[in-house]
Amino acid sequence: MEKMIEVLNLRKTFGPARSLLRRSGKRRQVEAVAGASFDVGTNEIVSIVGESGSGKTTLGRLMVRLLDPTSGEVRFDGKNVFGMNKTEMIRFRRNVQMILQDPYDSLNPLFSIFASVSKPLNIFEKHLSRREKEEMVAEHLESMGLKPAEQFMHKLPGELSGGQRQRVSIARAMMLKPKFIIADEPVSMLDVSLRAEMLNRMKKLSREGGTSFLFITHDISSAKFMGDRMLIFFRGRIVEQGKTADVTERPKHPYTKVLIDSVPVPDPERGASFLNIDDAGGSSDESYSTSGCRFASRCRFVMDRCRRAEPPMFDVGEEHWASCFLYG
Amino acid sequence: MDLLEVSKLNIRYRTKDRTIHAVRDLSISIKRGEVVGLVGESGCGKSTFGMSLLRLLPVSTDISAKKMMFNAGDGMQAGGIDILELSEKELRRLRWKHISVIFQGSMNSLNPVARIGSQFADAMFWHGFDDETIKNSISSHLELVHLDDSIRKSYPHELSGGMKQRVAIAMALVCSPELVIADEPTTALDVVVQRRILKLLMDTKEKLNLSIIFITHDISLLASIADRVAVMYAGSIVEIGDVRTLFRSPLHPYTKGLMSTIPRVDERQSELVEIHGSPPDLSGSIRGCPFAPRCGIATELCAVEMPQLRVVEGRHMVSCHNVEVQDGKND
Amino acid sequence: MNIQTVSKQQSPVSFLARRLIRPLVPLTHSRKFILGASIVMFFVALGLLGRLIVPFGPLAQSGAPWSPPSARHILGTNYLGQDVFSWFVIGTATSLKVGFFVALFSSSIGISVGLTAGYLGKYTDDVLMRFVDMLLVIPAFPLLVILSAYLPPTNTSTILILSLLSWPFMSRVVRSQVLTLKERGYVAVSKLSGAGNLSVMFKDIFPNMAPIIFINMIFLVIGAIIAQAGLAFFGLGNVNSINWGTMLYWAQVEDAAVQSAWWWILPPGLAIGVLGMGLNMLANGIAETTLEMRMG
Amino acid sequence: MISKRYLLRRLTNMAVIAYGAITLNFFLPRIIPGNPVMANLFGGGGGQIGNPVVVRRLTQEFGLNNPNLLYQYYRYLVELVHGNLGISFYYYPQSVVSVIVQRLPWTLFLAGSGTILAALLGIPLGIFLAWRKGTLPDSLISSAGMLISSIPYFWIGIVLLIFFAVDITIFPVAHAVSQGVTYSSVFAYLGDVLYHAVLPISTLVIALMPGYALQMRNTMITVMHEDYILTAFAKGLPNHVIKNRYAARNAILPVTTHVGIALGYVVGGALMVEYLFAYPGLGYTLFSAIQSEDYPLMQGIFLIISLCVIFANFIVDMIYTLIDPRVSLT
Repeated sequence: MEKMIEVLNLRKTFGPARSLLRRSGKRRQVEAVAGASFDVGTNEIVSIVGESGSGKTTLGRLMVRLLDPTSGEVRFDGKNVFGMNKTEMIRFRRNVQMILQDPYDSLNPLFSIFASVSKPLNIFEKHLSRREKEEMVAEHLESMGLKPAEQFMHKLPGELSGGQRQRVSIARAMMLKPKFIIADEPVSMLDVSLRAEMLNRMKKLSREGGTSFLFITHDISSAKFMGDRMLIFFRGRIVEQGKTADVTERPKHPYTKVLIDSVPVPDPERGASFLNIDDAGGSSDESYSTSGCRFASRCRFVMDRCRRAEPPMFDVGEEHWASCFLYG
Repeated sequence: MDLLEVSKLNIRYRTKDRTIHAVRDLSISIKRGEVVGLVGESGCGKSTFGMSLLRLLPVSTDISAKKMMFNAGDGMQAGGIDILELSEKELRRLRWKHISVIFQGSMNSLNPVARIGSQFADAMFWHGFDDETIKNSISSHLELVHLDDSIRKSYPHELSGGMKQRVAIAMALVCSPELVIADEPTTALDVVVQRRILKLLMDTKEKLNLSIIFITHDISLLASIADRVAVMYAGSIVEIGDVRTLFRSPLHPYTKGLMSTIPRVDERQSELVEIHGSPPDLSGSIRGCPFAPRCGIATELCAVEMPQLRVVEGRHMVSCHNVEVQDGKND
Repeated sequence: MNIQTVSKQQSPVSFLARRLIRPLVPLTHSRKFILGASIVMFFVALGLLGRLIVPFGPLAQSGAPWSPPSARHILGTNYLGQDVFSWFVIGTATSLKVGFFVALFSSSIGISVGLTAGYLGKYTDDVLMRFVDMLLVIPAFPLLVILSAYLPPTNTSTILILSLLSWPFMSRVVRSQVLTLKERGYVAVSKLSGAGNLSVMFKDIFPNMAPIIFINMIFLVIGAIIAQAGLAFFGLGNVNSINWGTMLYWAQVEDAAVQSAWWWILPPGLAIGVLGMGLNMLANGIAETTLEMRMG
Repeated sequence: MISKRYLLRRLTNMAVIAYGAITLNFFLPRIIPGNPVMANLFGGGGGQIGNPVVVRRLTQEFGLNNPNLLYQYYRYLVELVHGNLGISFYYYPQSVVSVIVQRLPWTLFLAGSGTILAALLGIPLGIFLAWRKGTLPDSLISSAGMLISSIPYFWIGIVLLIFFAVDITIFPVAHAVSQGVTYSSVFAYLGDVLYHAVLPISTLVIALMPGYALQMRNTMITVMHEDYILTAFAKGLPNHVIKNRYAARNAILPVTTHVGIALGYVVGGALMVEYLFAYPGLGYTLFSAIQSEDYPLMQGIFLIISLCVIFANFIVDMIYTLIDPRVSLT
């Protein structure tokens, strides 16, 4: 498969603000992304699953260059995004878009829906007349289920519900028919009854429009529904990756197993056993090791070597890798 | 006698320019030692109902019910007490001692400038426990949630999210209440932590023979913890029944929708089942079934007549015109 | 059902209405805002119409010295037999002018410093904010006194030094707003839509802090009027200019308190208080309304 | 407890600001262009302004005849380290420092007791108002508070003077102690001091209290929306416990910071009040220094007042860290 976007050994460290006059209170440096490498192919949906604080949002923001990395590269069409000149950057912005988590935060409260959605047109399609822009905006809003579009275009975001705002955000991201979209927890703040529709729509948009998706989520179930492939992220590192079916049905990394076992199953017969799964290796819920394998302190299969060195990616199946010494 | 009996509860919020009818004709009763799951989407009135049991609603709220009886055992009036009739002073005695809460986002429910121990202690002190009992109870309750006793000297900001959640659970139990309202207690947590907290809550419940009202938006959670499940929509219960019955044979279209709309990790789905539309505006009066505009099987009757909660079989009740029930008897 | 009719071609007037007037509509629901605005408008009107409504020239000797309020002199006369009401009305304009210009100049400085510090960050931010911290801690009044003593006693000097010393708080506020708003989702979205840094700054970030800037400008107006009165009281600045501060200065110099000439002392002080209350209400009204709008 | 690292950081912070004030004090008279007084005194001209003997000594000690600004700065710092701020023109032959040392305690007494009393009265008032948010007493008192907090300090003083010292003469019009009296005991002296301080301190308290009360009220109303307050109600705690131990205890933190920031204003107010009541503190001295164009004294007063306020801010900072458990750790 042709590579749409390629991430090479990407690192991002948030440190104490180093400055002449003031010292930040926190001394410890936090390695939000600790050397991630993967790629997303043309017309492919890749899901990233990680708990809060795992660095998955930072990863997404690095990939669209809202942040600059400490080291590493993101390549789009073979070119390093962080070394792009102005014209290349314009082309990148046109082709790579992002959908954010919080629908209440992602639209400027002072701008009408039309102004927000048409913004990319004002910058990349200057030649269009206002009428043409209105038609395009209307078309995109309606394709997201905001019908009739005229009713929404001149409203302010404050007059819309969360679900409607998220539709607007997706319409905006799709405006220029980008080749690649990163969706960062796009449904986690929406009501349950809205989620299914949004996930279906995004999946359909991707399949029909040939757009590649990176779907970032904490919920392995929706990651499974959306993605062709899946990456499991733990504390800044990819611990397992492979085809969605392989990872969810034959998980290899102990963390992935715990994660899958912890998803509540809507079945009372299996419910009781769900609570009684023994995963206890570590003492605290949120602890992680700072040297060696980061999951070591929580892992029930922990070995001496896990604490000494960081495990590399081991091949555990067809296009399936896990970063765990159990397989090395 | 059931621990809690609520009948025809109505709650209205008055705001500057409109009145929101948040809970509509809600009836439910809860047995001793029973875990009732209350599931619904944001704005369906589930939290409002929870808070109403402690009368912890804003001043500008109208609350009325045919019956709202709490039948605690010893120390309380024989024949139960009517929660709506209580004076300020009696309410204070009811709160925490008999009904306590684990809050939604309990991360913020701890006073940031007081030590954990003193936050336990003041809850107990004002309910008349003596110093010795207070001291022992704090230790035993911290142990109950697998926390070290030294935590009593810590401030909330020194604990992790999961630890604070445990503290919130322990604190809710420290006065040995009969009923605990758990309002989305795991929503802010990661799945792994969530499962451990749920396990903890259930173990404690067994030990102390608690009744729990577990409020959540995630119906699949309830499969493993609830004895009974009530589904709320637009301020009313649309279906209620034993957990097995409800998950095996849900009858209300909304319940069915909630169950099949969730992505599954243990199944392959090519497309998710959608529930179209959005919940009605609760500031107006609703004609007919509130779910009718979103319902796939709605008939003309649904648009004009509000269905009543009817018994299907045993404790299984549903409010839908299009569900065949054994007898047409109203609740 | 509320169906909006949409004209395909918007006129510039309706564009202005949307962008400028519409966000202001909720303010009219705030009782505090309306009351505060009425008080402020009253004083502004008094200042603008001053020359037209005063019965006497403020410097003309129009009655006996120290006369208490009467039909002819509704606020009595001062030690020279000048009409206090005329002084008061004419003084309103000068006091408002000082307040207005100081708010304008110092917020220009404050906004520029705040935007620079917040946007550039790093060392620029460190150095600027350390300087701002220092100015915030150092007591302003003695500094004002010294600067006034060195500068020629004119209203312009007073406006100048007040502007030079009043901006630090504004710059703090603007900086922290920039830091908060920079992290907002719609700023990220704007960048993703291809907007450049300057466009993000002035189209997305700046308009969203307009209410807070405006509220702080209101506080600057109050502060400047009070500070000017304080300087005048010390005999600094132009004591021959007619304003609320110099009214109190001359009342003090001529021992109006000993004469129990309350009609000379009460109006300027109360006026500052009432105007201050009006401005405060205006600010509170804006703050509460924007907060309500944010919360939905 | 406060960690050493944190203490060190706050101390450094204070030192940096103090150094800034010292440097500002040096540059102030030198950066204002075209001022004839400055040209005379700091340009090495010598002559018309001030006592010629004094000018000559100042010129010598502070290197004023050397056109090199850096050298002048160096001399300024050296003399400052030796506690020399120059000589007063007006109080010649007293040095600026000796004049200030006599007057400073009176200012500290006024400003200090004014701040403390206003805070002690204003904060409980704020708690009272917040608890009754939206009621008639709240709206009335809050509006009155906004009105009073916008009125200049000295105007309040004048009104008090008219009422309590002129119309009904129960308090003295001026001075810190009675003139030409010998005291039978220390207590008699202290009593006289307090008697003279009633009106000036009342002026400060009336002027300051509304600010503290409103600040406390508004912060507490914000705090009342926090989850832990709801929890406190759910726990069935008595109202006074929720009000004091939960709401007020948390609201007092930002108010403490506000008290620190407001110190500069308080001192400014105290200066004006001193002048009004002919109280022998730095404010009154500053006024006479302006009248007699005593520039060294003016500069000295500015510097000392600034250093006092900077130090007081540090103290408030330390108090804050003691009452907020979240700070001491960082």
